[in-house]
Amino acid sequence: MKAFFQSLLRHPSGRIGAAIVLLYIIVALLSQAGLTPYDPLKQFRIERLQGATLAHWMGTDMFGRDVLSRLMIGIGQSFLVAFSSVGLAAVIGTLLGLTAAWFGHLWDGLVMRLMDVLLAFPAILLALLFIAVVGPGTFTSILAIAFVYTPIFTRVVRGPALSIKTRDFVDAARSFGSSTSYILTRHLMLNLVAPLTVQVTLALAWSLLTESGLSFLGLGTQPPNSSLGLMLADSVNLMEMAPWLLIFPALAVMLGILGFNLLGDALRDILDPRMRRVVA
Amino acid sequence: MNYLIRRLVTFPLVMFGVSVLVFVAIRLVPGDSITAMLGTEAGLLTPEQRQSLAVYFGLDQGWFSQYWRWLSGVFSGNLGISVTYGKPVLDVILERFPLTLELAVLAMVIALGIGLPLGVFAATRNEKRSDLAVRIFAMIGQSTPSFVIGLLIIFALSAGFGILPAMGQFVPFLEDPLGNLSQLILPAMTLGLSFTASVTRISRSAVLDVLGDDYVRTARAKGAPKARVIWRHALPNALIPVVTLSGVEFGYLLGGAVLVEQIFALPGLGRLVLDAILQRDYALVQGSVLFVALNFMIVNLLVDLTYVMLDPRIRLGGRA
Amino acid sequence: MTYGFTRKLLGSAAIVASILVATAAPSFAATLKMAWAQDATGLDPHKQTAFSSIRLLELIYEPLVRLDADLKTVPAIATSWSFSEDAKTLTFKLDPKAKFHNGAPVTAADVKASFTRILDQATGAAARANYLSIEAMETPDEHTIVFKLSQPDVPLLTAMGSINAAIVPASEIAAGKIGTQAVGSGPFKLEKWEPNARETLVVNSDWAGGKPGVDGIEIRVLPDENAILAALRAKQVDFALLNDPLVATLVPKVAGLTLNRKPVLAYHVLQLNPSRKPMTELKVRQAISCAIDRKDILDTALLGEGEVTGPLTMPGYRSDPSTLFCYSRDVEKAKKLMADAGYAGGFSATVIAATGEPPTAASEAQVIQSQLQEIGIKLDIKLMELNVYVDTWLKGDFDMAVALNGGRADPYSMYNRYWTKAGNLQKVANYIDDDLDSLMQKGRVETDPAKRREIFSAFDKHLAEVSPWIWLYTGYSYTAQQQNVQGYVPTPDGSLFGISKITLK
Amino acid sequence: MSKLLSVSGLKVGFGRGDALRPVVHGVDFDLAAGETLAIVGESGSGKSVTALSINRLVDYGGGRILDGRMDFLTAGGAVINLATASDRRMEKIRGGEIGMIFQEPMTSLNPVLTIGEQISEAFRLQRGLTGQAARAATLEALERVRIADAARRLGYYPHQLSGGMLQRVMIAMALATNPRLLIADEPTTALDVSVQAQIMALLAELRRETGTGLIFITHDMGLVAGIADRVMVMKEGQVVEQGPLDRILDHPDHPYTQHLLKAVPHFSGGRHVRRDHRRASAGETTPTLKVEGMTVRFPATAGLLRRSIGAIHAVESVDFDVMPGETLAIVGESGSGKSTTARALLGLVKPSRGTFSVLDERPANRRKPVQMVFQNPYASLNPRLDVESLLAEPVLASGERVDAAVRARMAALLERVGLPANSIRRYAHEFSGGQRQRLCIARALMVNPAVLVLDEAVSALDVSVQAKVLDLLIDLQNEMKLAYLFVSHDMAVVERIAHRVAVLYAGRIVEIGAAQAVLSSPQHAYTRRLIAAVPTMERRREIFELDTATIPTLLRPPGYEPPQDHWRVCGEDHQVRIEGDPYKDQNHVADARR
Repeated sequence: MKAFFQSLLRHPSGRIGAAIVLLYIIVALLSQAGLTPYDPLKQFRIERLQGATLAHWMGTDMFGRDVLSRLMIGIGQSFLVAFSSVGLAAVIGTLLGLTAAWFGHLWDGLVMRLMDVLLAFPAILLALLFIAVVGPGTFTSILAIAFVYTPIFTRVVRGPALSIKTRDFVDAARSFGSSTSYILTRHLMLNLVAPLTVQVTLALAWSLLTESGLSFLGLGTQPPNSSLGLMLADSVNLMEMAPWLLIFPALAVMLGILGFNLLGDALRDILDPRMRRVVA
Repeated sequence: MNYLIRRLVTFPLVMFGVSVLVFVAIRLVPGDSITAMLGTEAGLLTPEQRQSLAVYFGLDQGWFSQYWRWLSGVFSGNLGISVTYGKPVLDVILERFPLTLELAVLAMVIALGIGLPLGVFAATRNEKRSDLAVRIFAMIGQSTPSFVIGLLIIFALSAGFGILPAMGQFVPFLEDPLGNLSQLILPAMTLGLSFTASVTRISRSAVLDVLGDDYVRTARAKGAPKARVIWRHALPNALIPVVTLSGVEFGYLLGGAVLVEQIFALPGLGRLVLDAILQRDYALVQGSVLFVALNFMIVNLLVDLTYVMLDPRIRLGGRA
Repeated sequence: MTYGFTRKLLGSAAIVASILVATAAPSFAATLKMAWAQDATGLDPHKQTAFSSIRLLELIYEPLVRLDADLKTVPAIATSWSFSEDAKTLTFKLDPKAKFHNGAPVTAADVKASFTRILDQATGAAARANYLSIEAMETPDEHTIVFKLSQPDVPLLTAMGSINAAIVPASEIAAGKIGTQAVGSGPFKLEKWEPNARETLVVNSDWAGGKPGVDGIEIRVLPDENAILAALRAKQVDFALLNDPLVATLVPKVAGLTLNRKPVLAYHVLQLNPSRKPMTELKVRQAISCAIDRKDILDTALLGEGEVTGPLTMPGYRSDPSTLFCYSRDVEKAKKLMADAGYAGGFSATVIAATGEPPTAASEAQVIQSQLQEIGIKLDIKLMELNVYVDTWLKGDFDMAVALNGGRADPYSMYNRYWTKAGNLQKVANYIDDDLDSLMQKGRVETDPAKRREIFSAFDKHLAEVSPWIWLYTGYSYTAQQQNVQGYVPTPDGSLFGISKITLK
Repeated sequence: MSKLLSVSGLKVGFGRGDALRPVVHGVDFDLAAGETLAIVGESGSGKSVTALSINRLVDYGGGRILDGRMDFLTAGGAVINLATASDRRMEKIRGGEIGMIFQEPMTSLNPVLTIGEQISEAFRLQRGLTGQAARAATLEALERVRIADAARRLGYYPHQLSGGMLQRVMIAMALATNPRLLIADEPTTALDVSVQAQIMALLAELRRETGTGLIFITHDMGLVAGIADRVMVMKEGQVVEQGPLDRILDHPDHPYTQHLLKAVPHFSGGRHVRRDHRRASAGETTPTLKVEGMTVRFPATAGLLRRSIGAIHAVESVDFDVMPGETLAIVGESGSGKSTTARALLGLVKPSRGTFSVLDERPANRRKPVQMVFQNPYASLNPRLDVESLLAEPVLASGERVDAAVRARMAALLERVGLPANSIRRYAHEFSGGQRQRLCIARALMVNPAVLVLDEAVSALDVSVQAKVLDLLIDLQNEMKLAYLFVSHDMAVVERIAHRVAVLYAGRIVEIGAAQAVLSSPQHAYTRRLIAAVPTMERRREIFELDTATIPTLLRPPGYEPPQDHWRVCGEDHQVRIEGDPYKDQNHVADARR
């Protein structure tokens, strides 16, 4: 693993990407531990809608809450939603993709058709259905985003799994009489780590985008806590009066996504220069 | 050829899946057409009034018979009547579809028009400064939420220059090409920008892969100049991953880009679905979602067709 | 066929097209270019209740009477009207010049047919509750209509001013084309309607109320109000209806735009649920009322765009807020009340609000949450999509709810649904006591305006006292217009009827 | 003779700045017009890089010519230094004056363009021919490389042709404009023996016809003997020896050249056969492995409804047995069904009919008595697992736990196959090809099997590494009394390791018997043709006979049953098939030239 980190740091975009993501994770952890300049929920209504000042580096919002603290909590919330939704989608997607590739025929056809149905289904209605049935809140946005990404992960796993299945070392394992679960976990899974990690980083970038889209339509994170998407959505109507409410969250979202994309690119080059060819 | 027919067989299966999912989904969501129309005033309805409205909206039947009647209608092309538009669902959809179609096509043209040459350019200048510059641009493009770009464009144009594309209604291309383009070019750019970034990245890595293949070396051994090697030999083989990505993205775009349509106030398919949901216009929701799903499947089929066209190995199968 | 109305609706497409053919397109000397964010959801005046639908239908249909800028009843189709001494019969004299868009004169028979339709359960007209007192209708001659009432019903006259009591041609009712064919007697005719996209209205040149200043109106639906502001800046729109104070307050900053701001009857309220512990305790409700700083919410969530108000919001009956219970914040008193009620440690509850309806709902909820926190009440905010919210609201399935409820010109017709024993929305209010019910019934039958004002001011005070709900403030209705638009007079019920007086320079 | 090409002090390196890796350290040689120089060496010797430097293709592979001159006599008479020529100038020379063919024909042609387009491109680039003129020239070029009914083949795509056919197309393309120099970089390594013979014959003949200079790169001394005028031996980027063919082959003076000629396996028509195991008469000991009537058929379907149109009869009622400590080699070309037979024994392919039994005195728990070693060492070891888990897998698969005894066995086996003790913690990518194959052998022996199936186990390795691995296998066999089933297409390797040989053609054994008998006096026509095609040191400047036999189709109509088979016994342990012989009913015709 040490060699992995060294090559990551040597890779030009890897360095920047890893730095940004690390910074975000630290900020997220700090905010969860409550170490923000102000209490993100505390409303100093007399000082509302102030631009950047010494007291409030990023100014205050319409309730007089400190934008910097809300940004930190927002990053924590957006990351929580991003990591859990992408994680959920990755687990389910891998399970489906792997079994579809390994057992093939009927099960493969069924899984892929189900994925077609999910992909063909407008994400907005899916999100609305979840939010309406399960009720609004962070957990629902996680479910909604996970539901949208599961088909993508299934395909990203199924492609390489199909090609690894034909490799000699899988035949060798079958010739020893290794159990299917052994082959699936040790042989197929381990060799899927590379394309999966790359897809996870890219999906994390995408989930930040989707979360902000959902919040813009009012289907995402619930006030008074904040996520990057919600802060963006709320800032829209105040764009002319308080531009900083739009600028800082927008920059934060862009930087976050940039970090994930750079990291994803670097991982792709480092982990599997060859595997890229295999990815369907 | 039979590869295609086998694909077509899966169509009804998927469409059936989508139809069941949308039928159940919209009914599971609390609040029915009556509350959507009357809002809090619905509380004033007496039981008889509520029953007569239920008949008007067709909510009185059990789910199964509603589904069965709607499905049998679908086969004969009658997707039912939209309550809010007072018109057959199919007419409403076909009225809104040209805008979304044109927006999707324009966005794709922009994305492929800029993304592909840029990607190829970056691949040939591998690891030089210009390659890095292109990749950073691509990264920025992909990192900005489309609705932020849209809002900034509108704000800049209207506040800065006081000019703005005609908003609200769709100016068909045939009637007034200039008006149409001025209306759609900005939303298409907003949609296209992030996709341009992914096309650039995918085509760059695809071309890089292909340049390492043996037949490119053979082409050079034949004395083929640099440009010919790229455009005649490398690009056709590098197109396949780009086609895959464009297919999936085009399928999404055909479903209507809700956010961009909302900001630029364009009556497209995306907003049609959203408004139909908000107004609990069941027939319209089911019809439009089915239409979007059909589009998605057709686009997937087109992508497979282009595979077959691009790659003779798939078209002709094994050894002659 | 499940969709019983298929035949009827199928016909509509043809008809809408036929309108196009029928009215040869006159050359538009001046067309008013308008924009709003929410589009009408239907054309049937008796059935539609949404604000956005009523704004459109006010221009096409006409009720018997209308309310002017200070909510006084003024003639519309009827030129004069009078109550009998025992206030049990109400007679209207119709304007002989009044004609429908299809040329047919408006007769008493049409009025009778319209009200029969409203009262018929099969129509499903939500506003039927306001006209239950009509027992019989007589048409002595073509231009006189007499309503026989089961009991004196003063509010009926103001209720006659609502579009839900619009007069439609009897022939159209018979043909069953009300919901699809917009044949009214109002200042404008509906030429073309693309729902959620665009409406085109043409002037009704032989309108009884005189010729409108413009030849036609082109209304565009721009869902995002920032887009409306941008369209105003780019001079693509002459006149626009705005809903969100955050956007409206930007209009005056733009050269060439003027903002019309008019207080409306609709009231912002924090509805408590007295059927749920601990809101069953009067002291707890009063503590909440005292802990809420209404001006602070108004200033923060609506940027001060509104006026603090008691339950009654119409000019005639509005009480001075300072005379109402705990209308100036008193946290100490609130804490004492909480302690007396045995909730010194506070409690936790959820508050529901609809996203975007009104646009300021989420902000109001957050300010309320921060204010109630000071007396130990921990609020969890649940934002819901509008229809999910309405469904939950109608079931009364909430601890608290941030709401914007519609106001009426008459106190009785405004609150009889909540605060009378037989009110249809009792299961939403979840509170009734004898004083409220008796005051309401007295107010209904009292014909003398001075006495009526006394009854309802007592009603106002009592409601604020028992505070089943915490009344906050009334907002403004906003319209923005370019320099070349003149003659528009806004009205408190947010009606756009004033457009009929607009002229374009 | 005027010198066509003279290379002096050629140095080539990869990478930039401090990461520069020199690969060719100063190479000097000359080539006269019409002369053939063979460059011999193992992988990593720099022979391919030297070839790719001549027409500067190395520049595109990340390499750079560091030093040295390459004077080339162009058609116009001018001599230019290829090392420093401009890109534009090189584009004219490449294809126009220097043609090149590569090792992997299957991937060296653009999959999305037809054969016709790719050949006519050469004409259009160098001679400006277009339309009908280019088409005619292309047809003529195809005929010249003996491709039957060329007109129809023009429209074919690369994936529709066999390896041998594709290499012919490559040759046609390279010689399209009669270049003065042709560089062939291991053109036949990926091909079957008989196809290899045809390509060599074609090259020899075209060289005579066009008088082009030829630089032939290979690692197989047999091929060098067949075609070269001069030989240059390279090792680790340097020329160890060069000179005329006969001097180098008969009196090599550099130890590495001697090693290449002696230690490395060379086919000698059965003289160097193993003699360390007399086949005891069948009665005495029961065979470890007995295969009776083994048949493998794959259902073939076509059309939309996957209608069955018969079956591919990959393996047709094959019988043989292997005694403990004995090696049976199964020989055949690609498509003969030899790998399918091997994989059937491992359960990787389900046999349609026939049985096989394994006599196994060892304790019969769930352990698999038959183990397999695969061809490609790089693909048969999971890159993500360390050596310990690789070796542990068969043990775990048979349900046993990895305990101290198992770990001790691992260490012993690693040491026995000649791998360093500390390799237990390392990963597959840290070993060379030869070491990886030893690892596979150790893994197979973990559960001390009775039979070891070796599917082309050494053909992916360098020749000298091949020799060492074969010796290891032989020692292990004698030490552990293992029965080997050795599948191969390489006659030299078979001669070195096999006690008995079975020749497989189109899924059926056509000849079986003791190695000495079968290899020195082959009875069956196919075996004779196979052995004749093997290049040997003795047959120098061989004029190979062109034969365009195509590989038979194994597709049989539904319900097809092969005729009853009869054998002619022609030796103590040597039988030849006479009845039900797939080779006879195959209408192969020797190509009648002109």
